[in-house]
Amino acid sequence: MDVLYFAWVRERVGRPKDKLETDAETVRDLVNELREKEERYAAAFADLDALRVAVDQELTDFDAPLKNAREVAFFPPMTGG
Amino acid sequence: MDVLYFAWVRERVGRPKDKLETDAETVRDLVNELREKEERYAAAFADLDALRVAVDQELTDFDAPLKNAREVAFFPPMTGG
Amino acid sequence: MDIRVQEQPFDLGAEANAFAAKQTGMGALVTFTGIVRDLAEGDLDTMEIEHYPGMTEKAIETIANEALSRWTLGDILVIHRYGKLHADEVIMMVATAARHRADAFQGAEFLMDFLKSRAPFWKKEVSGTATDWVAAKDEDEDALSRW
Amino acid sequence: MDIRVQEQPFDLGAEANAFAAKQTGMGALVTFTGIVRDLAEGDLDTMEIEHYPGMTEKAIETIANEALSRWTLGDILVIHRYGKLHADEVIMMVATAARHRADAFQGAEFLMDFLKSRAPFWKKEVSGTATDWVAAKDEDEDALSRW
Repeated sequence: MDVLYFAWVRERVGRPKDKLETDAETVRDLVNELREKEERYAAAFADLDALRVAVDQELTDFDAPLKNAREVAFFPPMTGG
Repeated sequence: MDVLYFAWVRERVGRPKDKLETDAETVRDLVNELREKEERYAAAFADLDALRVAVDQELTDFDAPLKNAREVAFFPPMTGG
Repeated sequence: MDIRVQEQPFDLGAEANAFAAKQTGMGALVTFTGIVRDLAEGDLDTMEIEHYPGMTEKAIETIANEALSRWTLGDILVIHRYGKLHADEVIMMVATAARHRADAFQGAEFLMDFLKSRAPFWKKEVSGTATDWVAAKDEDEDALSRW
Repeated sequence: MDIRVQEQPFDLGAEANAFAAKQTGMGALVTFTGIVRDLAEGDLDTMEIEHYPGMTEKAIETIANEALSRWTLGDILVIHRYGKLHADEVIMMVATAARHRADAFQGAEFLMDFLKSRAPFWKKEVSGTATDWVAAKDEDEDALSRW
Protein backbone atom coordinates (compact mmCIF):
# COMPACT_ATOMS: atom_id res chain seq x y z
CA MET A 1 0.00 0.00 0.00
CA ASP A 2 1.22 3.50 -0.83
CA VAL A 3 1.02 5.93 2.07
CA LEU A 4 1.39 9.58 1.04
CA TYR A 5 2.09 12.65 3.16
CA PHE A 6 1.46 16.27 2.23
CA ALA A 7 2.35 19.72 3.57
CA TRP A 8 3.61 19.70 7.18
CA VAL A 9 2.77 16.02 7.59
CA ARG A 10 5.26 15.33 4.80
CA GLU A 11 7.81 17.62 6.45
CA ARG A 12 7.46 15.93 9.86
CA VAL A 13 7.60 12.43 8.43
CA GLY A 14 10.56 13.56 6.32
CA ARG A 15 9.44 11.95 3.08
CA PRO A 16 6.49 12.18 0.68
CA LYS A 17 5.67 8.49 0.52
CA ASP A 18 6.04 5.09 2.12
CA LYS A 19 5.34 1.71 0.60
CA LEU A 20 3.98 -0.55 3.34
CA GLU A 21 2.71 -4.06 3.89
CA THR A 22 0.03 -3.78 6.55
CA ASP A 23 -2.80 -5.75 8.11
CA ALA A 24 -4.41 -2.59 9.46
CA GLU A 25 -8.17 -2.84 9.07
CA THR A 26 -8.95 0.84 9.38
CA VAL A 27 -7.14 4.12 8.85
CA ARG A 28 -6.92 4.47 12.63
CA ASP A 29 -5.17 1.10 12.90
CA LEU A 30 -2.68 2.24 10.25
CA VAL A 31 -2.07 5.48 12.14
CA ASN A 32 -1.34 3.52 15.33
CA GLU A 33 1.04 1.26 13.42
CA LEU A 34 2.88 4.29 12.02
CA ARG A 35 3.05 6.00 15.41
CA GLU A 36 4.92 3.01 16.82
CA LYS A 37 7.29 2.86 13.89
CA GLU A 38 9.43 5.91 14.60
CA GLU A 39 9.37 9.10 16.63
CA ARG A 40 8.87 11.31 13.55
CA TYR A 41 5.66 9.44 12.70
CA ALA A 42 4.49 9.83 16.29
CA ALA A 43 5.13 13.58 15.92
CA ALA A 44 3.31 13.80 12.59
CA PHE A 45 0.30 11.90 13.91
CA ALA A 46 0.21 13.41 17.41
CA ASP A 47 -3.13 15.17 16.91
CA LEU A 48 -5.62 13.49 14.61
CA ASP A 49 -7.98 16.48 14.84
CA ALA A 50 -5.36 18.42 12.89
CA LEU A 51 -5.24 15.81 10.13
CA ARG A 52 -7.35 14.76 7.19
CA VAL A 53 -7.18 11.47 5.33
CA ALA A 54 -7.99 10.26 1.84
CA VAL A 55 -8.27 6.60 0.84
CA ASP A 56 -7.76 5.97 -2.87
CA GLN A 57 -8.00 9.72 -3.45
CA GLU A 58 -11.38 10.16 -1.75
CA LEU A 59 -11.67 12.14 1.47
CA THR A 60 -12.83 9.93 4.31
CA ASP A 61 -12.44 9.58 8.07
CA PHE A 62 -10.19 7.65 10.44
CA ASP A 63 -12.69 4.82 10.84
CA ALA A 64 -12.69 4.04 7.13
CA PRO A 65 -11.79 0.42 6.27
CA LEU A 66 -8.58 -0.21 4.35
CA LYS A 67 -9.66 -3.43 2.65
CA ASN A 68 -8.42 -3.34 -0.96
CA ALA A 69 -7.09 0.20 -0.55
CA ARG A 70 -4.10 0.94 -2.74
CA GLU A 71 -3.32 4.47 -1.57
CA VAL A 72 -3.80 6.30 1.72
CA ALA A 73 -2.87 9.97 2.11
CA PHE A 74 -2.50 12.08 5.24
CA PHE A 75 -2.47 15.86 5.25
CA PRO A 76 -3.59 18.94 7.18
CA PRO A 77 -6.91 20.68 6.42
CA MET A 78 -6.81 21.97 2.88
CA THR A 79 -6.18 25.61 2.02
CA GLY A 80 -6.96 25.97 -1.65
CA GLY A 81 -8.66 28.81 -3.48
CA MET B 1 -40.27 72.74 -14.83
CA ASP B 2 -38.87 70.03 -17.11
CA VAL B 3 -40.97 66.88 -17.25
CA LEU B 4 -39.18 63.90 -18.78
CA TYR B 5 -40.58 60.59 -20.04
CA PHE B 6 -38.66 57.38 -20.62
CA ALA B 7 -39.28 54.01 -22.27
CA TRP B 8 -42.96 53.26 -23.00
CA VAL B 9 -44.07 56.34 -21.07
CA ARG B 10 -42.13 58.40 -23.61
CA GLU B 11 -43.67 56.40 -26.46
CA ARG B 12 -47.21 56.89 -25.17
CA VAL B 13 -46.76 60.58 -24.51
CA GLY B 14 -45.13 60.86 -27.91
CA ARG B 15 -42.22 63.03 -26.83
CA PRO B 16 -39.27 62.80 -24.41
CA LYS B 17 -39.83 66.08 -22.61
CA ASP B 18 -42.30 68.85 -21.75
CA LYS B 19 -41.53 72.24 -20.32
CA LEU B 20 -44.40 73.21 -18.03
CA GLU B 21 -45.50 75.98 -15.71
CA THR B 22 -47.38 74.30 -12.89
CA ASP B 23 -48.76 75.00 -9.45
CA ALA B 24 -48.93 71.29 -8.65
CA GLU B 25 -47.83 70.75 -5.05
CA THR B 26 -47.05 67.06 -5.35
CA VAL B 27 -46.12 64.60 -8.07
CA ARG B 28 -49.66 63.23 -7.88
CA ASP B 29 -51.11 66.70 -8.53
CA LEU B 30 -48.85 67.01 -11.56
CA VAL B 31 -49.97 63.61 -12.85
CA ASN B 32 -53.63 64.66 -12.53
CA GLU B 33 -52.88 67.88 -14.39
CA LEU B 34 -51.17 65.92 -17.20
CA ARG B 35 -54.02 63.37 -17.40
CA GLU B 36 -56.48 66.18 -18.10
CA LYS B 37 -54.21 67.75 -20.70
CA GLU B 38 -54.61 65.23 -23.54
CA GLU B 39 -55.73 61.66 -24.12
CA ARG B 40 -52.17 60.40 -24.70
CA TYR B 41 -51.14 61.61 -21.22
CA ALA B 42 -54.21 59.92 -19.75
CA ALA B 43 -53.08 56.72 -21.49
CA ALA B 44 -49.49 57.05 -20.28
CA PHE B 45 -50.56 57.71 -16.69
CA ALA B 46 -53.48 55.27 -16.56
CA ASP B 47 -51.88 52.98 -13.97
CA LEU B 48 -49.60 54.62 -11.44
CA ASP B 49 -48.57 51.23 -10.02
CA ALA B 50 -46.79 50.62 -13.33
CA LEU B 51 -44.84 53.87 -13.06
CA ARG B 52 -41.90 55.22 -11.16
CA VAL B 53 -40.97 58.83 -10.62
CA ALA B 54 -37.78 60.80 -9.99
CA VAL B 55 -37.68 64.39 -8.79
CA ASP B 56 -34.46 66.18 -9.59
CA GLN B 57 -32.92 62.82 -10.52
CA GLU B 58 -33.72 61.10 -7.22
CA LEU B 59 -36.23 58.26 -7.09
CA THR B 60 -39.19 59.19 -4.96
CA ASP B 61 -42.94 58.52 -4.73
CA PHE B 62 -46.10 60.16 -5.99
CA ASP B 63 -46.69 62.05 -2.75
CA ALA B 64 -43.36 63.85 -3.02
CA PRO B 65 -43.63 67.67 -2.94
CA LEU B 66 -42.63 69.58 -6.05
CA LYS B 67 -41.61 72.79 -4.33
CA ASN B 68 -38.41 74.08 -6.00
CA ALA B 69 -38.21 71.01 -8.25
CA ARG B 70 -36.58 71.68 -11.59
CA GLU B 71 -36.97 68.27 -13.20
CA VAL B 72 -39.54 65.50 -12.83
CA ALA B 73 -39.18 62.22 -14.71
CA PHE B 74 -41.71 59.42 -15.25
CA PHE B 75 -40.80 55.91 -16.38
CA PRO B 76 -41.62 52.23 -15.94
CA PRO B 77 -39.78 50.06 -13.40
CA MET B 78 -36.13 49.94 -14.35
CA THR B 79 -34.56 46.96 -16.10
CA GLY B 80 -30.83 47.53 -15.96
CA GLY B 81 -28.05 45.04 -15.43
CA MET C 1 -14.27 53.65 -7.86
CA ASP C 2 -14.70 53.69 -11.63
CA ILE C 3 -18.19 54.15 -13.12
CA ARG C 4 -18.76 54.39 -16.85
CA VAL C 5 -22.01 54.72 -18.76
CA GLN C 6 -21.23 54.45 -22.44
CA GLU C 7 -22.59 53.52 -25.84
CA GLN C 8 -19.48 51.86 -27.22
CA PRO C 9 -18.57 48.22 -26.64
CA PHE C 10 -15.86 47.28 -24.15
CA ASP C 11 -13.59 44.28 -23.71
CA LEU C 12 -14.45 42.21 -20.64
CA GLY C 13 -11.01 40.59 -20.42
CA ALA C 14 -9.09 43.84 -20.86
CA GLU C 15 -11.25 45.53 -18.20
CA ALA C 16 -10.84 42.61 -15.80
CA ASN C 17 -7.05 42.68 -16.24
CA ALA C 18 -6.85 46.47 -15.86
CA PHE C 19 -8.99 46.30 -12.72
CA ALA C 20 -6.82 43.53 -11.25
CA ALA C 21 -3.62 45.45 -12.05
CA LYS C 22 -4.84 48.50 -10.10
CA GLN C 23 -5.27 46.58 -6.82
CA THR C 24 -2.75 46.01 -4.07
CA GLY C 25 -3.27 43.68 -1.15
CA MET C 26 -6.60 42.42 -2.50
CA GLY C 27 -6.82 38.63 -2.47
CA ALA C 28 -10.22 38.36 -4.12
CA LEU C 29 -11.69 39.75 -7.33
CA VAL C 30 -15.22 39.08 -8.51
CA THR C 31 -16.65 40.11 -11.86
CA PHE C 32 -20.18 39.87 -13.14
CA THR C 33 -20.85 40.32 -16.84
CA GLY C 34 -24.30 40.70 -18.38
CA ILE C 35 -24.70 39.53 -21.96
CA VAL C 36 -27.56 40.01 -24.43
CA ARG C 37 -29.45 36.72 -24.58
CA ASP C 38 -31.34 35.85 -27.67
CA LEU C 39 -35.10 35.44 -27.26
CA ALA C 40 -36.53 31.96 -26.78
CA GLU C 41 -37.57 32.11 -30.44
CA GLY C 42 -34.00 32.84 -31.51
CA ASP C 43 -34.99 35.88 -33.52
CA LEU C 44 -33.75 38.84 -31.52
CA ASP C 45 -32.55 41.52 -33.88
CA THR C 46 -31.45 44.15 -31.40
CA MET C 47 -31.75 45.06 -27.77
CA GLU C 48 -32.12 48.79 -27.30
CA ILE C 49 -31.15 50.20 -23.95
CA GLU C 50 -32.45 53.61 -22.97
CA HIS C 51 -31.18 55.46 -19.94
CA TYR C 52 -31.60 58.75 -18.10
CA PRO C 53 -28.41 60.77 -18.72
CA GLY C 54 -27.39 62.63 -15.61
CA MET C 55 -29.39 60.51 -13.21
CA THR C 56 -27.81 57.23 -14.32
CA GLU C 57 -24.28 58.07 -13.17
CA LYS C 58 -25.54 59.49 -9.87
CA ALA C 59 -27.75 56.48 -9.18
CA ILE C 60 -24.88 54.05 -9.83
CA GLU C 61 -22.54 56.10 -7.64
CA THR C 62 -25.08 56.02 -4.80
CA ILE C 63 -25.38 52.24 -5.13
CA ALA C 64 -21.58 51.81 -5.24
CA ASN C 65 -21.12 54.01 -2.16
CA GLU C 66 -23.70 51.95 -0.31
CA ALA C 67 -21.75 48.79 -1.23
CA LEU C 68 -18.51 50.37 0.04
CA SER C 69 -20.20 51.24 3.34
CA ARG C 70 -21.53 47.71 3.85
CA TRP C 71 -18.53 45.56 2.92
CA THR C 72 -14.78 45.89 3.15
CA LEU C 73 -14.05 46.50 -0.49
CA GLY C 74 -10.87 47.85 -1.99
CA ASP C 75 -12.40 48.97 -5.26
CA ILE C 76 -15.47 48.87 -7.48
CA LEU C 77 -15.84 49.03 -11.26
CA VAL C 78 -19.17 49.45 -13.05
CA ILE C 79 -19.50 49.74 -16.84
CA HIS C 80 -22.99 49.86 -18.36
CA ARG C 81 -23.79 50.36 -22.01
CA TYR C 82 -26.81 51.95 -23.66
CA GLY C 83 -27.97 52.11 -27.27
CA LYS C 84 -28.38 49.24 -29.74
CA LEU C 85 -26.89 45.86 -28.89
CA HIS C 86 -27.05 42.46 -30.55
CA ALA C 87 -27.24 38.92 -29.18
CA ASP C 88 -24.05 37.82 -27.36
CA GLU C 89 -22.81 41.38 -26.92
CA VAL C 90 -21.70 42.45 -23.46
CA ILE C 91 -24.24 44.81 -21.85
CA MET C 92 -22.49 45.62 -18.62
CA MET C 93 -20.04 44.46 -16.00
CA VAL C 94 -19.27 45.03 -12.37
CA ALA C 95 -16.06 44.12 -10.60
CA THR C 96 -15.20 44.16 -6.91
CA ALA C 97 -11.85 43.75 -5.16
CA ALA C 98 -11.54 42.77 -1.51
CA ARG C 99 -9.15 41.12 0.90
CA HIS C 100 -11.66 38.35 1.51
CA ARG C 101 -13.85 36.52 -0.94
CA ALA C 102 -17.12 36.89 0.96
CA ASP C 103 -16.91 40.69 0.71
CA ALA C 104 -16.06 40.57 -2.98
CA PHE C 105 -18.97 38.22 -3.75
CA GLN C 106 -21.53 40.02 -1.64
CA GLY C 107 -20.48 43.44 -2.88
CA ALA C 108 -20.88 42.30 -6.49
CA GLU C 109 -24.28 40.69 -5.86
CA PHE C 110 -25.51 43.78 -4.06
CA LEU C 111 -24.37 46.00 -6.94
CA MET C 112 -26.14 43.78 -9.45
CA ASP C 113 -29.39 43.60 -7.51
CA PHE C 114 -29.56 47.38 -7.21
CA LEU C 115 -28.34 48.15 -10.74
CA LYS C 116 -31.11 45.88 -11.99
CA SER C 117 -33.96 47.75 -10.31
CA ARG C 118 -32.63 51.11 -9.14
CA ALA C 119 -30.46 52.44 -11.96
CA PRO C 120 -32.49 54.16 -14.70
CA PHE C 121 -32.04 51.80 -17.64
CA TRP C 122 -34.81 50.31 -19.75
CA LYS C 123 -34.40 47.46 -22.22
CA LYS C 124 -36.41 46.97 -25.37
CA GLU C 125 -36.25 43.82 -27.46
CA VAL C 126 -36.67 44.27 -31.19
CA SER C 127 -37.32 41.26 -33.43
CA GLY C 128 -38.53 41.99 -36.93
CA THR C 129 -41.34 44.49 -36.58
CA ALA C 130 -42.15 43.44 -33.00
CA THR C 131 -40.82 45.52 -30.14
CA ASP C 132 -41.24 44.72 -26.48
CA TRP C 133 -40.14 46.67 -23.46
CA VAL C 134 -38.62 44.14 -21.08
CA ALA C 135 -40.86 43.97 -18.00
CA ALA C 136 -39.33 44.25 -14.56
CA LYS C 137 -39.61 40.96 -12.70
CA ASP C 138 -41.11 40.64 -9.23
CA GLU C 139 -38.13 38.49 -8.31
CA ASP C 140 -35.78 41.38 -9.08
CA GLU C 141 -37.71 43.68 -6.76
CA ASP C 142 -37.83 40.90 -4.14
CA ALA C 143 -34.06 40.44 -4.42
CA LEU C 144 -33.56 43.89 -2.88
CA SER C 145 -35.26 42.92 0.35
CA ARG C 146 -32.49 40.54 1.35
CA TRP C 147 -29.94 43.36 1.78
CA MET D 1 -16.64 21.98 -18.01
CA ASP D 2 -12.98 22.96 -18.13
CA ILE D 3 -10.72 22.11 -15.17
CA ARG D 4 -7.01 22.84 -15.20
CA VAL D 5 -4.43 22.27 -12.48
CA GLN D 6 -1.18 23.80 -13.65
CA GLU D 7 2.10 25.32 -12.54
CA GLN D 8 2.34 28.02 -15.20
CA PRO D 9 0.72 31.44 -14.91
CA PHE D 10 -2.44 32.25 -16.84
CA ASP D 11 -4.06 35.43 -18.05
CA LEU D 12 -7.28 36.24 -16.22
CA GLY D 13 -8.60 38.52 -18.96
CA ALA D 14 -7.82 36.12 -21.79
CA GLU D 15 -9.47 33.25 -19.89
CA ALA D 16 -12.56 35.35 -19.09
CA ASN D 17 -12.91 36.33 -22.76
CA ALA D 18 -12.39 32.77 -24.01
CA PHE D 19 -14.96 31.49 -21.51
CA ALA D 20 -17.47 34.16 -22.56
CA ALA D 21 -16.92 33.39 -26.25
CA LYS D 22 -17.77 29.69 -25.72
CA GLN D 23 -21.24 30.40 -24.31
CA THR D 24 -24.53 30.72 -26.16
CA GLY D 25 -27.75 31.91 -24.56
CA MET D 26 -26.07 32.65 -21.23
CA GLY D 27 -26.98 36.10 -19.93
CA ALA D 28 -24.77 36.01 -16.84
CA LEU D 29 -21.08 35.32 -16.29
CA VAL D 30 -19.39 35.42 -12.91
CA THR D 31 -15.66 35.11 -12.33
CA PHE D 32 -13.75 34.83 -9.09
CA THR D 33 -9.99 35.33 -9.08
CA GLY D 34 -7.72 34.58 -6.15
CA ILE D 35 -4.53 36.62 -5.92
CA VAL D 36 -1.46 36.19 -3.68
CA ARG D 37 -1.73 38.81 -0.97
CA ASP D 38 1.42 40.04 0.67
CA LEU D 39 1.73 39.36 4.39
CA ALA D 40 0.73 42.09 6.83
CA GLU D 41 4.45 42.74 7.28
CA GLY D 42 4.89 43.25 3.54
CA ASP D 43 7.74 40.77 3.34
CA LEU D 44 6.30 37.78 1.56
CA ASP D 45 8.93 36.27 -0.71
CA THR D 46 6.96 33.42 -2.18
CA MET D 47 3.82 31.44 -1.67
CA GLU D 48 4.34 27.77 -2.34
CA ILE D 49 1.30 25.74 -3.23
CA GLU D 50 1.49 21.97 -2.87
CA HIS D 51 -1.21 19.68 -4.20
CA TYR D 52 -2.06 16.00 -4.52
CA PRO D 53 -1.66 15.09 -8.20
CA GLY D 54 -4.37 12.72 -9.31
CA MET D 55 -6.73 13.50 -6.47
CA THR D 56 -6.81 17.24 -7.16
CA GLU D 57 -8.44 17.01 -10.57
CA LYS D 58 -10.95 14.42 -9.35
CA ALA D 59 -11.87 16.47 -6.27
CA ILE D 60 -12.45 19.59 -8.37
CA GLU D 61 -14.52 17.65 -10.87
CA THR D 62 -16.69 16.28 -8.07
CA ILE D 63 -17.22 19.79 -6.72
CA ALA D 64 -18.04 21.13 -10.20
CA ASN D 65 -20.52 18.32 -10.86
CA GLU D 66 -22.21 19.06 -7.55
CA ALA D 67 -22.54 22.72 -8.60
CA LEU D 68 -24.04 21.68 -11.95
CA SER D 69 -26.60 19.50 -10.16
CA ARG D 70 -27.65 22.29 -7.80
CA TRP D 71 -27.92 25.27 -10.11
CA THR D 72 -28.86 25.81 -13.74
CA LEU D 73 -25.42 26.50 -15.11
CA GLY D 74 -24.35 26.45 -18.73
CA ASP D 75 -20.66 26.01 -18.05
CA ILE D 76 -17.92 26.01 -15.41
CA LEU D 77 -14.22 26.88 -15.62
CA VAL D 78 -11.72 26.19 -12.84
CA ILE D 79 -8.00 26.95 -13.13
CA HIS D 80 -5.79 26.43 -10.06
CA ARG D 81 -2.03 26.84 -9.96
CA TYR D 82 0.54 25.09 -7.80
CA GLY D 83 4.25 25.72 -7.23
CA LYS D 84 5.99 28.98 -6.34
CA LEU D 85 4.03 32.22 -6.64
CA HIS D 86 4.83 35.81 -5.73
CA ALA D 87 2.70 38.64 -4.33
CA ASP D 88 0.05 39.91 -6.76
CA GLU D 89 0.23 36.79 -8.93
CA VAL D 90 -3.03 35.09 -9.82
CA ILE D 91 -3.43 31.82 -7.89
CA MET D 92 -6.67 30.55 -9.36
CA MET D 93 -9.95 31.46 -10.94
CA VAL D 94 -13.42 30.06 -11.35
CA ALA D 95 -16.00 31.18 -13.88
CA THR D 96 -19.66 30.26 -14.21
CA ALA D 97 -22.14 30.94 -17.01
CA ALA D 98 -25.89 30.85 -16.53
CA ARG D 99 -29.08 32.26 -17.99
CA HIS D 100 -29.81 34.01 -14.70
CA ARG D 101 -27.48 35.90 -12.43
CA ALA D 102 -28.50 34.21 -9.18
CA ASP D 103 -27.38 30.82 -10.53
CA ALA D 104 -24.08 32.22 -11.81
CA PHE D 105 -23.30 33.91 -8.47
CA GLN D 106 -24.32 31.00 -6.29
CA GLY D 107 -22.54 28.47 -8.46
CA ALA D 108 -19.31 30.48 -8.24
CA GLU D 109 -19.58 30.95 -4.47
CA PHE D 110 -20.27 27.27 -3.96
CA LEU D 111 -17.25 26.33 -6.09
CA MET D 112 -15.03 28.69 -4.11
CA ASP D 113 -16.23 27.48 -0.71
CA PHE D 114 -15.56 23.87 -1.62
CA LEU D 115 -12.29 24.48 -3.49
CA LYS D 116 -11.07 26.26 -0.36
CA SER D 117 -11.60 23.35 2.02
CA ARG D 118 -12.19 20.23 -0.07
CA ALA D 119 -9.66 20.35 -2.90
CA PRO D 120 -6.22 19.04 -1.86
CA PHE D 121 -4.10 22.20 -1.98
CA TRP D 122 -1.88 23.52 0.79
CA LYS D 123 -0.32 26.96 0.91
CA LYS D 124 2.99 27.82 2.51
CA GLU D 125 4.16 31.39 3.00
CA VAL D 126 7.90 31.95 2.75
CA SER D 127 9.43 35.22 3.95
CA GLY D 128 13.19 35.30 4.38
CA THR D 129 14.05 32.17 6.37
CA ALA D 130 10.58 31.91 7.93
CA THR D 131 8.09 29.48 6.45
CA ASP D 132 4.52 29.04 7.57
CA TRP D 133 1.89 26.63 6.38
CA VAL D 134 -1.29 28.66 6.03
CA ALA D 135 -3.77 27.39 8.61
CA ALA D 136 -7.30 26.52 7.54
CA LYS D 137 -9.79 28.96 9.03
CA ASP D 138 -12.83 27.89 11.01
CA GLU D 139 -14.87 30.32 8.93
CA ASP D 140 -13.92 28.43 5.77
CA GLU D 141 -15.18 25.18 7.24
CA ASP D 142 -18.29 26.96 8.52
CA ALA D 143 -18.94 28.37 5.04
CA LEU D 144 -19.66 24.86 3.78
CA SER D 145 -22.61 24.39 6.11
CA ARG D 146 -24.71 26.98 4.30
CA TRP D 147 -24.96 24.85 1.15
